[in-house]
Amino acid sequence: MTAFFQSLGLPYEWAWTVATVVAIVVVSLLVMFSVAMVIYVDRKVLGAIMLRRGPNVVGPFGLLQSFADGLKVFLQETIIPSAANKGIFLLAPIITFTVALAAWAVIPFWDGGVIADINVGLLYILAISSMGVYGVVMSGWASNSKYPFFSAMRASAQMISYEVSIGFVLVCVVLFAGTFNLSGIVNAQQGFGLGLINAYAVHPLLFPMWVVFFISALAETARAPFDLTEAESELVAGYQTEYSSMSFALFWLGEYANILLMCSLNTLLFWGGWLPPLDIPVLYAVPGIVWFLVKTFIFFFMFSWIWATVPRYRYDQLMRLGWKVFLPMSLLFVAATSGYLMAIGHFA
Amino acid sequence: MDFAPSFALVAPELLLIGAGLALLLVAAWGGDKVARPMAIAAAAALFGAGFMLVPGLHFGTDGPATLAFGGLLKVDSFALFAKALIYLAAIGALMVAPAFFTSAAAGTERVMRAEYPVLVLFATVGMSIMVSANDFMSLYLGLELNSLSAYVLAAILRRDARSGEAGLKYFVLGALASGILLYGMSLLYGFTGGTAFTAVRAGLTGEMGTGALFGVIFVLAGLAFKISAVPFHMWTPDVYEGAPTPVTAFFATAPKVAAVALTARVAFEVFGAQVAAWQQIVMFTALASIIFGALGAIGQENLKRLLAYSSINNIGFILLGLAVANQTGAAAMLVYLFIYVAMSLGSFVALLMLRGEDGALYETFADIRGLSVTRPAIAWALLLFMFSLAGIPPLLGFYSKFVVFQATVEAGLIAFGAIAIAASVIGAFYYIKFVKVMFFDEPAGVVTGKSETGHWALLGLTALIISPIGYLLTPSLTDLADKAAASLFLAV
Amino acid sequence: MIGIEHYLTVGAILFVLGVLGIFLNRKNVIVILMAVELILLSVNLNLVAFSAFMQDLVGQIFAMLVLTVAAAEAAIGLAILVIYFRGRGTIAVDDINRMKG
Amino acid sequence: MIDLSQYLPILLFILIAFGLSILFVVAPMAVSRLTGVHNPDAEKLSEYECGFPAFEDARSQFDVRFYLVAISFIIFDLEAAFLFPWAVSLNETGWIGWGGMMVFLFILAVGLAYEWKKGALDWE
Amino acid sequence: MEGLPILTVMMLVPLAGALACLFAGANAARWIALGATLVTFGFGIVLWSNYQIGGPQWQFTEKADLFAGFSYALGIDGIALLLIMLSVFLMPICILASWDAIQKRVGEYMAAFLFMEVLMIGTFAAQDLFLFYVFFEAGLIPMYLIIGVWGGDNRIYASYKFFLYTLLGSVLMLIAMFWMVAEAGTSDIPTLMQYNFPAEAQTWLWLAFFASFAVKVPMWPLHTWLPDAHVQAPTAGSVILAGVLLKLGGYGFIRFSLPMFPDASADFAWLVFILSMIAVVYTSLVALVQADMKKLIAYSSVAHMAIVTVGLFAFNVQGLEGAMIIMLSHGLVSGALFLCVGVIYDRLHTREIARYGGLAINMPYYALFFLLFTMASIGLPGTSGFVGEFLSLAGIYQTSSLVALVSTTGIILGAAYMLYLYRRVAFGGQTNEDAAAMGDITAREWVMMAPIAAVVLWMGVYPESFLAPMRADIAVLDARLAAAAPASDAQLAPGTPRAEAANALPQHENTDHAGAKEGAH
Repeated sequence: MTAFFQSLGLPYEWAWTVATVVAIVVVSLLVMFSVAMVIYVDRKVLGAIMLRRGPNVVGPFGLLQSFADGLKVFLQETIIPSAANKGIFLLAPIITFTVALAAWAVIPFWDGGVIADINVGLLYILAISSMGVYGVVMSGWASNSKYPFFSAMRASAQMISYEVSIGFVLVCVVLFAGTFNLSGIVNAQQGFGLGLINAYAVHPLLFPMWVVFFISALAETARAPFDLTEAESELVAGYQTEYSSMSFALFWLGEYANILLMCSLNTLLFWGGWLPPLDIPVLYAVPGIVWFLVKTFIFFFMFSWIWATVPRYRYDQLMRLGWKVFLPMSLLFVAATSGYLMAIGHFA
Repeated sequence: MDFAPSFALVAPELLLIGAGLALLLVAAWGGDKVARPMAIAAAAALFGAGFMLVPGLHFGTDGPATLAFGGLLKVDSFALFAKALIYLAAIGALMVAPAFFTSAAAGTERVMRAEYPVLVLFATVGMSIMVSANDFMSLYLGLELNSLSAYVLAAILRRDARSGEAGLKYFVLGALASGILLYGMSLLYGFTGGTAFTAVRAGLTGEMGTGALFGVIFVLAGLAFKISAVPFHMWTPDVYEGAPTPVTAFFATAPKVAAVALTARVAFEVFGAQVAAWQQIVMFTALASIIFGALGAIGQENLKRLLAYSSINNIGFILLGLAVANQTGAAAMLVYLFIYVAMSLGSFVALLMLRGEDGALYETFADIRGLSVTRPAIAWALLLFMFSLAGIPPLLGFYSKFVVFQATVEAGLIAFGAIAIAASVIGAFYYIKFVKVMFFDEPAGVVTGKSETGHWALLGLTALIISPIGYLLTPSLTDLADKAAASLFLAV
Repeated sequence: MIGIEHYLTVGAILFVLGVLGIFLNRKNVIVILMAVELILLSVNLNLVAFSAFMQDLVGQIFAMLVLTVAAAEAAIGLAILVIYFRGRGTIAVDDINRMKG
Repeated sequence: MIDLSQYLPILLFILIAFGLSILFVVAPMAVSRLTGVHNPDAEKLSEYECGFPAFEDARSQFDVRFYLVAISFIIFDLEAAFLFPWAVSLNETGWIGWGGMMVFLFILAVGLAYEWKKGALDWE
Repeated sequence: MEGLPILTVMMLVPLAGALACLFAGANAARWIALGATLVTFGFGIVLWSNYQIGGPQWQFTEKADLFAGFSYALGIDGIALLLIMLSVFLMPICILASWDAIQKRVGEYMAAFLFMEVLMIGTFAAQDLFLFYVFFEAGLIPMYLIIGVWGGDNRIYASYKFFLYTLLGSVLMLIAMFWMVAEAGTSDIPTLMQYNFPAEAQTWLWLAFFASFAVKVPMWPLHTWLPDAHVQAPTAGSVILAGVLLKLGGYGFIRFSLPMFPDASADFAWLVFILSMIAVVYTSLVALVQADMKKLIAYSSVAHMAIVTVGLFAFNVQGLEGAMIIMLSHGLVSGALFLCVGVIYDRLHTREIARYGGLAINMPYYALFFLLFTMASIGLPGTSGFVGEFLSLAGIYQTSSLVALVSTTGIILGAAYMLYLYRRVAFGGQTNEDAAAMGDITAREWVMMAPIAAVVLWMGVYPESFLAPMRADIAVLDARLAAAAPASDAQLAPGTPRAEAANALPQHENTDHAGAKEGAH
């Protein structure tokens, strides 16, 4: 794209800047648009499994439902509770949404289709998604109300608990790929499975890790069955209870952006990213981004499916799963994977 | 890279770490019931580790063969000497603990926590690394391993408000000290281009820039905190008073040895080219510690607090040896350290033995009035310790001051030595107050509690060491200290 | 262009802030813990800046070490604070005065 | 010097995302003032409760187990921080690097075992 | 006697006794202590009888190298011999004096005394600078305990004062010792006594040693610990304090300050003189108004010791000999006087002079002994006090007639306060019934008093027995001092010797002069 703007007569620096900014805006808008669409999908899937119709009024098949909701909250009054810490109260949704968007900076949509192809992309994702906890904690604290406060405590404990296992899982992947660069990880998966399958998840050492990662992703994004942070019967609407208008919507947007991010990470880390499922030349005719989007969408569908079918965990079960199952397991797999790779001379 | 020699050099530490980890699991599964056997096992491990030091100590060791892990650690005679002392002090702290924790003195819990021996072991490993550090990184690692264990030890009586407060104070000021030290290290790293002692030393030769000077000052200030030298001593009395007495006994001995040894090593091996820059500071600190340690102790009613000031005072004398900045001074410092450990451990054991029938601890002057009538053996032992701390011959405490002052005068710092020795008389004032209360006053409380054999053994041993009979030790002690000091000055 | 001195200045400011935070703070012990972390942060900044400036990896390794220790320190500090709070029911700095002399 | 220029797009992205977020928060407030729907009253601004005013400060004491989780997280997350550079440099450090890390992991595993046995991981 | 390390044995006997006493019962401890001190005294007699007058300067030497550059070196000259004899002679008497008076913690008490004896012998016999210091300083511990545990009502203040004063003085001396050893390269006292330290260093060294010895002697104004300590200590403690410990200061001057720093000694002689003169007059006057017997004797000690220091710094043979004899005499006499006080204190438990009176009536033998010791203290010819004071004053007269004049007033005042004391105690009416009812001295008290009385008379009548062993050593010291001796103001105009001189012996002019002065009296 830089070349395109250069051809318009801009010097390189300017052309680069303009191109980057355009790309960023495009990605941001696409993410937001996708969020609107997956919310619709979510509701549709839920409706279908519950044998209801789901949204079907606004637009054809109810396709514009999310946009209508968005417009509604946009025009709502922003209520800031009198007991709240105003600055932090307003900052919380901003941070949540900012980090949810910013994480997309290193996601490769196709080969080379990435805004910042940094060598430690995976670390960047980890770091930026850890920041999400701040939004949650700040909102709960600043609301100065009981339910948001409890919810925020729970949410942060839950998020950091599963982040630990996610970290170890990522180490396993990195051991195989030998790089933190997401594109590099994807490329390393080409023909990984017997020279045929473009996916890490087929390896007996990595498949369990993928399962761990997938479940941890559910917990990390507080999706059902781990949506204890907004267990309506106990905590009303969780840490967003006191929010209204667009501030509320930002949490919503951020949450779904994170879900999408997790889905795309599933794709990138374990299922070959933009690569076709099988390493067959003919499949490469399909553009990489299509594969990427399809795979991501499949994972999102699984998220919805689980939401609709699996009952909610108790909090103690949630913590037990994270600390007593996933943590030791992933720790063990780090040792096993590295030992295995050393033994087969992977690093020689 | 062949690591076998390195592992051989750090074998004592490996043993201790292994024992610590094993005991940690024992603690988890066995619970507090097994605390006593665990303490014995930990002491055995320390004893074993100490035994490994014997050949090196005996023959003396220095030079490149003592470098482990590419120069991160340096296991020379100096380190071995300090380690031996640290292990002995730690064994002492383990021996006296069970009786204390299971008595009423430990508040409502009356149980020895199984973590105690583990923490002592880990703290000891930390100190072990500290004294053999040859790189700022290993220095920091050892220091923190020791400090972190020590913070927890101070607060180990969970139901006791004083213990919690001691832990908190120790933690806050300890962390601040680490921060200051670390900031100094970061500056030294930047301005000399390395963290290895040799590299920093090389970078400090010649004219010293402002940045490096700041680094030196910050590092020294941080170390002064750790050895509780004036003006960074304010935490000591509170921590000593609040911490459980066996822990206080530990704090007063082993970490002091480690921090002093570390300070000496840093001063000579790292700042050896800039003696003029630190000698004045150390001299000032030494004098201030002697004077303020002595003045602060006057008027104290709590014995642990008093002993805390006494330790500040003693640190002053130890720093006197450092201020001399030559090999004789360093050797004198080590001799002093050894004797100090014996005296201080003995005093705390004696304190621990002063208990009522219900086991409640006596720790103020009012409690020990007329002790010479009720518990003559303990009173006589304390008398020996106190006169020894005051430096009255023929007790061994005199010898420790003797060597330090001898070194001071031989180096020509006569006025300095004269002020210091005159200030030591202030210290004598409160040491003899101990004797006064125990021997001259009428008996007040009934001190009838029984004492454990282990306590008696430790008390007897330390009393024997500091009694005139202890002079029999001095030839070999001097020999070891000389070897250790020589290895320290090999680099200079 | 940002040079080494800028990093050092920021580091020094952070360090001073941390030290002041410990000594001037009279309200809450948690603030002291944060001040300690601030000091360690300033150290890390120095180390990494020097490391990058000198093209020498040792500083970054040291920074990792400091990070770890800082974490352990925070963990233990919090634990002690909890114990203290249980005993006293307050974490105000001015109330840490059971022992004076 | 490490080439930091590849991080420039990230910086730009964060700035733009931040700007967007602020816009999303501020714009509705402005709009609601302009359209006149902004008319708060005391009831509306009170915090959410079950029908009557709150009895106590919302930021009351909370369970110490949250601290335990936080502390455990710090430790194990940092462990991961050591694993990352190790994972990409195993080809250079070889078996020694591997063995060293296994020792490190073993020590942490002992810690985990202790924590587990002591009940720090229970949420009952 | 060859081969037997007699000095070590003399120290080991009481040391063994001390350890035995610690674990023995009350009565057993008394007998053990008495036995140990008598055995030591017996060894002391052997020591004296084997001492070769005119033999080598240092006899009975033992030497074993220790560590940190100092050694276990013992050995005595005549001066040390006599002071050791004084110590071992007084010791059994002290034990006897405590026989009934001490009833609590007898074992520990006896142990402290025996330990004290070890240290005193060690101090006088040490031939190594640091060994001397160890013995010198270690005496603080038993003495602190003796005063503190078995002392009077105000014992705690007194014991603190004693301890801290003495300690402060001696630590400064320790620093000086370090410097000397570093400079001279040896800690051997005989060597150091011949070593010429640089003049400017001598000044500082002398002051450091002075700090220690001036407290010990004690010199005005550092004497204030002494009345307190004496008054509060038990009788035997006072005897040891006055009899032996004060002599450590004088011994220190004669062994260290004078021979090692002759130039500084000469320079500072004026200081010693001024302080001594003040001490003589001031403390004598103070003694005059005391109502407490022990305090009176304590102040008299200060006055007497001032005459010792004056004699020492006279820089001539008479002065030195006189000082030594006063030290010995004062050791006996003041000890005996404290015993006298102890005798009646044991009966009436008060030291207030006014409570007694007319004791000569009901306690005639007591009054006799008391009289003898009072006279000895005053310096009546025929008693030991006379010899020392006369020699000492004769010596100082050669150096400064003014100092001699002022010092002599001390003798007159001494007579005043001692006779006043005696009059009030032994003569006059028996105002108090309980005092009048006291019985005369017992057999035990006889055994304590009689030997002292005998020695006092012996020394007064035939001082040569005591002067002879020291003569050579004093001569050596005098020779060492000769170069530095300050200018004398006694404008000695040597007369023309008469051909028909009564004594045909070749004489010094000094002796002549002294004789003339005696005639003038």
